Amino acid sequence: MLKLENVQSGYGNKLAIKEVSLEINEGEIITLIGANGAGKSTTLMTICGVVACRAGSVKFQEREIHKMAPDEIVKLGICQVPEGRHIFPQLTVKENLDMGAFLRNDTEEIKKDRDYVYSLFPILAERRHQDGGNLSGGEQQMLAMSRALMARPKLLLLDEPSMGLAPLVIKQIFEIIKQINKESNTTIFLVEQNANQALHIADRGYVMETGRITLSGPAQELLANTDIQKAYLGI
Amino acid sequence: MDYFIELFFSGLTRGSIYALIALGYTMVYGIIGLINFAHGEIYMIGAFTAFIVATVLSIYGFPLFSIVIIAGLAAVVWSSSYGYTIEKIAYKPLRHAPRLSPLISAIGMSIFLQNYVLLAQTSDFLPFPTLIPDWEFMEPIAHIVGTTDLAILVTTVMVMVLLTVVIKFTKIGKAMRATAQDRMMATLVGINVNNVISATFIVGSALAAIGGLLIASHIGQINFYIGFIAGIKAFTAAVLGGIGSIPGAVLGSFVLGLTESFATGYVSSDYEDVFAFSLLVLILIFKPSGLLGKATNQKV
Amino acid sequence: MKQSILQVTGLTMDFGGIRALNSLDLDVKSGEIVALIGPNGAGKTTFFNCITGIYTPTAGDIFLTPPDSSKKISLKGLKPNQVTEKGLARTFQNIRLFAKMTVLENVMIGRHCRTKAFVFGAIFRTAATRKEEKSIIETSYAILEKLGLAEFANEFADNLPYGAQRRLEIARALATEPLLLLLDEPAAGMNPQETIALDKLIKKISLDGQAILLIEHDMQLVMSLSDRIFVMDYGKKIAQGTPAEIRENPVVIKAYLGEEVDA
Amino acid sequence: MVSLKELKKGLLTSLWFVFLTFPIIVIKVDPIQRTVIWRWQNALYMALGTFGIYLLVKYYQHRKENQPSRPKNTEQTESFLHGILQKPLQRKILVGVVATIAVLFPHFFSTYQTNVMTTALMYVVLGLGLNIVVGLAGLLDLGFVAFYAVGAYTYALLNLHFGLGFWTVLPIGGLIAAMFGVLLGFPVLRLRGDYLAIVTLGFGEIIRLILENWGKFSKGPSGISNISRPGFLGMEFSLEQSILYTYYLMILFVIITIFVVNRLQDSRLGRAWIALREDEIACQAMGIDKRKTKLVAFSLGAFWAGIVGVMFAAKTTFINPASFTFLESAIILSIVVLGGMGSIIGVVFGALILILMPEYLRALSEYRMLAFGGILVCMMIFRPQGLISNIRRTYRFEKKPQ
Amino acid sequence: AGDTIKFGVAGPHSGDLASYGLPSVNAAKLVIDKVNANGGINGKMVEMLVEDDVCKPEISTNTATKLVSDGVEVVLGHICSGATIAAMPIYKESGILVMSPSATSDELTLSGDYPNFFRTIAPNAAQSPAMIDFAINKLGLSKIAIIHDKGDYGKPLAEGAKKHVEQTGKGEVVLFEGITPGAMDYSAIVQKIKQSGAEVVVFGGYHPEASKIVTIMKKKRLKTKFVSDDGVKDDTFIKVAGDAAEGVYAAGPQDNSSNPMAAEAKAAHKAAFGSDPGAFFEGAYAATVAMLNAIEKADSTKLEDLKKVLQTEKVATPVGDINFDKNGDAIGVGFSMYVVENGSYIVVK
Ligand SMILES: Nc1ncnc2c1ncn2[C@@H]1O[C@H](COP(=O)(O)OP(=O)(O)OP(=O)(O)O)[C@@H](O)[C@H]1O
Ligand SMILES: Nc1ncnc2c1ncn2[C@@H]1O[C@H](COP(=O)(O)OP(=O)(O)OP(=O)(O)O)[C@@H](O)[C@H]1O
Ligand SMILES: [Mg+2]
Ligand SMILES: [Mg+2]
Repeated sequence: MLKLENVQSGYGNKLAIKEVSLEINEGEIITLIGANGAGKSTTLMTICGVVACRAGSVKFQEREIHKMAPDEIVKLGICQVPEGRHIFPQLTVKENLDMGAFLRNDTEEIKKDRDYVYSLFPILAERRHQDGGNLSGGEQQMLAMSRALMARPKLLLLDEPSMGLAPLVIKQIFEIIKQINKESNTTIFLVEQNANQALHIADRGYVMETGRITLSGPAQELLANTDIQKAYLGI
Repeated sequence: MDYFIELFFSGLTRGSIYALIALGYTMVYGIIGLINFAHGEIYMIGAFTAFIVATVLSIYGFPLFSIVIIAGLAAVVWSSSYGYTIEKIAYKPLRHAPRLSPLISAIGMSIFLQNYVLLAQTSDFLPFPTLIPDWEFMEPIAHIVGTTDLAILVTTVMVMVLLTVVIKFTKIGKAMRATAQDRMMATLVGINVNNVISATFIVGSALAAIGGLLIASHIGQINFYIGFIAGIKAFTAAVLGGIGSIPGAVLGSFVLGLTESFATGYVSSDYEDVFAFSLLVLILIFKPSGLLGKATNQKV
Repeated sequence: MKQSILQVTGLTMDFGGIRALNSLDLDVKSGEIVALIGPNGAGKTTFFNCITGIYTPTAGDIFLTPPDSSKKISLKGLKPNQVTEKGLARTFQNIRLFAKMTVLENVMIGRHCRTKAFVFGAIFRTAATRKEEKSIIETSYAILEKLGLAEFANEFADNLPYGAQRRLEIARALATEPLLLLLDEPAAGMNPQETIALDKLIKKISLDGQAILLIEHDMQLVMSLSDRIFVMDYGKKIAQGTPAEIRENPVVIKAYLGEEVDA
Repeated sequence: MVSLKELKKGLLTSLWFVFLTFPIIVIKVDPIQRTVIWRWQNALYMALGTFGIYLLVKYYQHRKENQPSRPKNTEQTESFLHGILQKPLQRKILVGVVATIAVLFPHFFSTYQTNVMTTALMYVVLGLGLNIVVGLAGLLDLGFVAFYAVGAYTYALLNLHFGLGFWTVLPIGGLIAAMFGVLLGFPVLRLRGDYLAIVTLGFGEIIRLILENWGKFSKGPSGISNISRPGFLGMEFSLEQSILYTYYLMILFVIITIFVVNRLQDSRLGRAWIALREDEIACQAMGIDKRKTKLVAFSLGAFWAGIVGVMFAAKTTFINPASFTFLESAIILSIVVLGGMGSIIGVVFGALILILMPEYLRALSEYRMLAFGGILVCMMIFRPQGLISNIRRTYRFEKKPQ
Repeated sequence: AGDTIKFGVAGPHSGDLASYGLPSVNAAKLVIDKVNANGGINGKMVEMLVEDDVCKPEISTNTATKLVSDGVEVVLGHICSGATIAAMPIYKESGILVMSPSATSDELTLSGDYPNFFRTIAPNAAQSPAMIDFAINKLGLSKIAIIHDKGDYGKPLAEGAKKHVEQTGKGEVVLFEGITPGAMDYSAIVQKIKQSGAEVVVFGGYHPEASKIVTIMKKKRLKTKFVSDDGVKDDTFIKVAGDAAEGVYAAGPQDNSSNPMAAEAKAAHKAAFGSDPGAFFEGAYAATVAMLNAIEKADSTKLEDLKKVLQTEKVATPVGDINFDKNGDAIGVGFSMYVVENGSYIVVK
């Protein structure tokens, strides 16, 4: 479904990802793990076109997308929960959710989806008329996740969705990821610091170090890999 | 009492004049956080275009009704085109620059446009044709509210309501608000940010053009420099009302216009602007984000 | 019995209709590490904001008692900078470094409230000023070394890896010589490896007798570090106790931890 | 070379500009005689002009793309200058060269050039003053000219009524301006960003309006004339000598200002300003008193403006409120931003360019201000960070071997 | 002196006040072209050096030094009194003759500080009494509202007018106020004029503000008379104010509608620039003629020689046959009062 070949990109005259190739098949959950600053977020931003791809190619459903404008890419059905949440601070919770469904026109369905995410995160329902910017860190994270769900994407890119969440909610988040993957057949590309849990729900995983993919394979294999256990799982 | 009412309506007219320009200011500020010093010049160009087109048409003997329509349309079309082009040339390349760089670019643009019109047209004042004739039935109150005063007031309020509705409820309005608050995220939900910003400049400039047409008919004269003072005052009004807020811009303009009017009427016009600016300082001390501006108490 | 340095009683904070803090009591004793945990939106960050003067609480009292005296200082109504001067220093949940300043300079800013040089000293660079500047640099560098940031000293803060930025926040707060250090989710966004390093680091800081109040969602870290834990939900304190007690507390499990508690 | 597609785009661009400028540059009406002049040739010039500019821009872009090292080059020139400033010996040589040029300047150029250069130097000091407020402390001040006016009127009035001399009033002017800085600072401290901008703009206007209207105090719009030029131990100067003397005085002021601003910037206070600019909340949480720090920035900035104001009154020997309009504030702000916010050398360059440019553009006669506006826009587009950015010396700690 | 006569022209040629400066550039150009076409002056061509001062004192000192450096022999300008006062010391030092078509400040001629200054416009000191006397004696009105534009031209005029009313003791000033030039709407001040019960408005300032005020006065159905100054006695005023201009009185240089030179100058402008001349055009034209004439007669550009000619010999100009008194004010540019009738200024008999 998504294929990156020798992708290079960065900021200013600094390359943040030097050579990344990876592939995601329809219906999979793929996770990308790596140390801080390895270039994981940059990879996601490059897929979405926010950071320009300097070399190599990005293909989505057989189409080259790395020269397209970000909003065009989003229209193809790729959606991202970015690092740092990026809630619209002066829009209410409800309006934030509606922004997630910006490209959709099926009012009835949108309403249903909204009720669905409210049922997932009841605290959001409670806060629905409050400005997004005033939510607590964790509430914002839930909102960011919900907003992405509102888009009903084909491919969902998640950048550290568990950051700042209470243990209970983290569990719930991973449940939700599994659930939408199964029920709506959404393909998921998950970047996580919480490598342990990420690998537990993922089909396959990639490991990234300073801008390069250094290892990849089925999630179970990676979990068993001693190097990975030492470096990323804290065991 | 009569005197009070007279002053009140003077203030209202003045306020509406400010408001028509302040609306564009506030929209542009709202979306890219730029104090667009060239906005006054857009207004000036709108007025000039209206002047040129209207005069040409009247020389060629068109009926008044069609002159008003065509001149108005021309003003809107050309002002919007200028707004659009200026954004592309002077502001878009500076999207990621430090905050003050576009401000300086705007000041440069403002100087440029003034002198462009000065050179291409004239430095002299020009008589603006009477596009809005006095209505018979207004005669008994003409000494308080004239036809043009009424036209300006009504247009202002209509435009404000319309804009508020558009921004609050339509898709493009929502896109504008989202873009204003977080440009990257707006892109990520599928908004074409460049188009939204262009649209904002186009709408803001169109408003300035309508303002140009109405205001010039009201005062009956134009020259290349009218945009500058109008711009400063409108900017003040927009901030007073809470910059970025549409109803705020209108309220701020009314407050400013009324203050100036009453200051002139009951104190002295010598210090009319001193009153206006002192009021501004005073209001901002108690309401640091303006009358209707949202207090953005940043969550920490 | 150690003397308590921070005493908060009946702290309440309303935002419009929302009561983010509801008559909360809390105290920290000298040399202790205390953790504050609770579900998202429980009001933990709001608590920090209230005691550091960023928000003005609706009701309640906040007292700080320096360890070597028995005089209580009320922090209520003080401005954030005054609170810091009195001895509370904090880090932020969303990192707020001075991005365009170097790492060293970030820490030097922390020394601001403990130094004096002003316009005159700056212009004429008097002997006293020079001495003070020297001591600022040296102290700051020492703190960087202690937190393992010395290698980055001359880098701009925003070029640092995320984990290092979190540590820099701590360094900067430490530079103000706080009586009590407030950490808001220091481990957020860190990988398990880095979290373990952070654990060690906090312990090291605490060994010098530094009292610490910590907000964190990483239970492993909380359990390993804390002497005592306060748990809150919906602005109220729902439990307090040692890590062992909290782990077993059914109310906490239900509201926050979930069924199985590992670690 | 330029591709066909680009040519087509160029054509469209020039057509667009022809359309855009059509009513203004082609039609000229005389509403009284009721005649219309169609100046079609202008449309043609516009088409050719924009097409030419378009090709030029494309050519420039191509060159930039085909030479990937080019951006690095500019980077290098910047760090080259940076390097010079960091190395003591080279810095000394540079300073020496600049000093020689500065000293010899009046001997090689006419009185007019010297006079213009003096004006430019005054703006250097103004720019450096505003740089404290905007560049370092990050407070957008659009009414800086008010303090300049305060300084100028302090001297003019004291000279007029009490016959006080330049040197006596110089510090007084600075201090009074600084006082006004504090006066303005108090109410506006709570305001953020652009709200601050408009209030300072308002303040600037208030000062000017008071000077204009309060005739008994300030002689109103007629202004004050016959202000004494700067003296030196009671010596009598001819006009030419006086211009020369003023020039050297300004050089001295510039040196002092650079020295002081440099020291301020490298001090505890300077760090606090920069931190305040970066993040106010974090700054307060680090124990910095926001109010006090901002007030000091305001009053120090105002102090320099006051000093230059005194100098200004002494140099022109005549002042009236018309010299202190908002446009003046805008120019000073442009100097700071164009030069590169917070960078001293940047501000020096910015002032020299922005003040000398209109003078040397006199050759363009009526196109002078058109060009000025256009160049301002272009310079911002090509160097959005300012001419010289980020040359701030950062603190370093080199561990000495024990 | 070289082989050309360098003739400086200074004034605002860009910025908000350009409309007051540019007409004198045109005037100088017309005269000089004509002179040069006829073989120049005493065999020398006249070269024109135009410099912008934006009406700002600080710029005008640069402008003046520039002109002096470039070796000009005489200067037409500056336009604004403030800019002129600031520039004068520089010309004085170099002994250069300066003649302004528009700077009306009393100080320039009456203080005696600027012996090299001349002008073809009457000083404020002459104009304010003329306006007031006209309103009181001719129109027979006594309740006077004095309005000015706060500028360095209008305000001193208004102040002079007020003083004159108080001195003569015949009328009464019921309102004395400054308006903000360029403001978008003057209805408040118009309502205030009405409220004050004034029978006549005496205005000190320029035509853009005046035309806005009379337009609003007409809209508000005020019948108060409007008496104004030289800055308003400009055809642009009538064009812009249209109907509202009817019945407005303005002081202006003596009637020269019968002066063939004035008509000729106007026609020449129309031919060369395709439009009617703007503010101070005639005065500038006259000043250029007077200065070039003096150079020719004196066959010198020394200040003393020029002064002698200017003070003793009358010269025919569009503003009449003039020479200058010892202060530098033109003799023979006395005032007439004009009234707008059927779209043009005619002299009030
Ligand atoms: N906006 C930016 N400008 C310049 N450099 C950046 C920017 N964002 C990231 N970088 C740099 O690019 C590199 C990769 O960063 P990235 O954010 O992709 O890492 P990451 O793997 O997502 O790390 P983390 O776990 O901290 O989120 C880092 O060295 C970082 O400093
Ligand atoms: N400025 C504010 N205005 C309105 N509501 C606020 C404001 N600040 C916080 N709140 C609300 O108060 C509640 C507590 O927020 P707080 O940030 O203290 O939570 P928290 O315990 O730190 O949560 P997290 O673990 O997710 O960071 C939240 O529901 C939030 O929406
Ligand atoms: Mg990341
Ligand atoms: Mg929190």
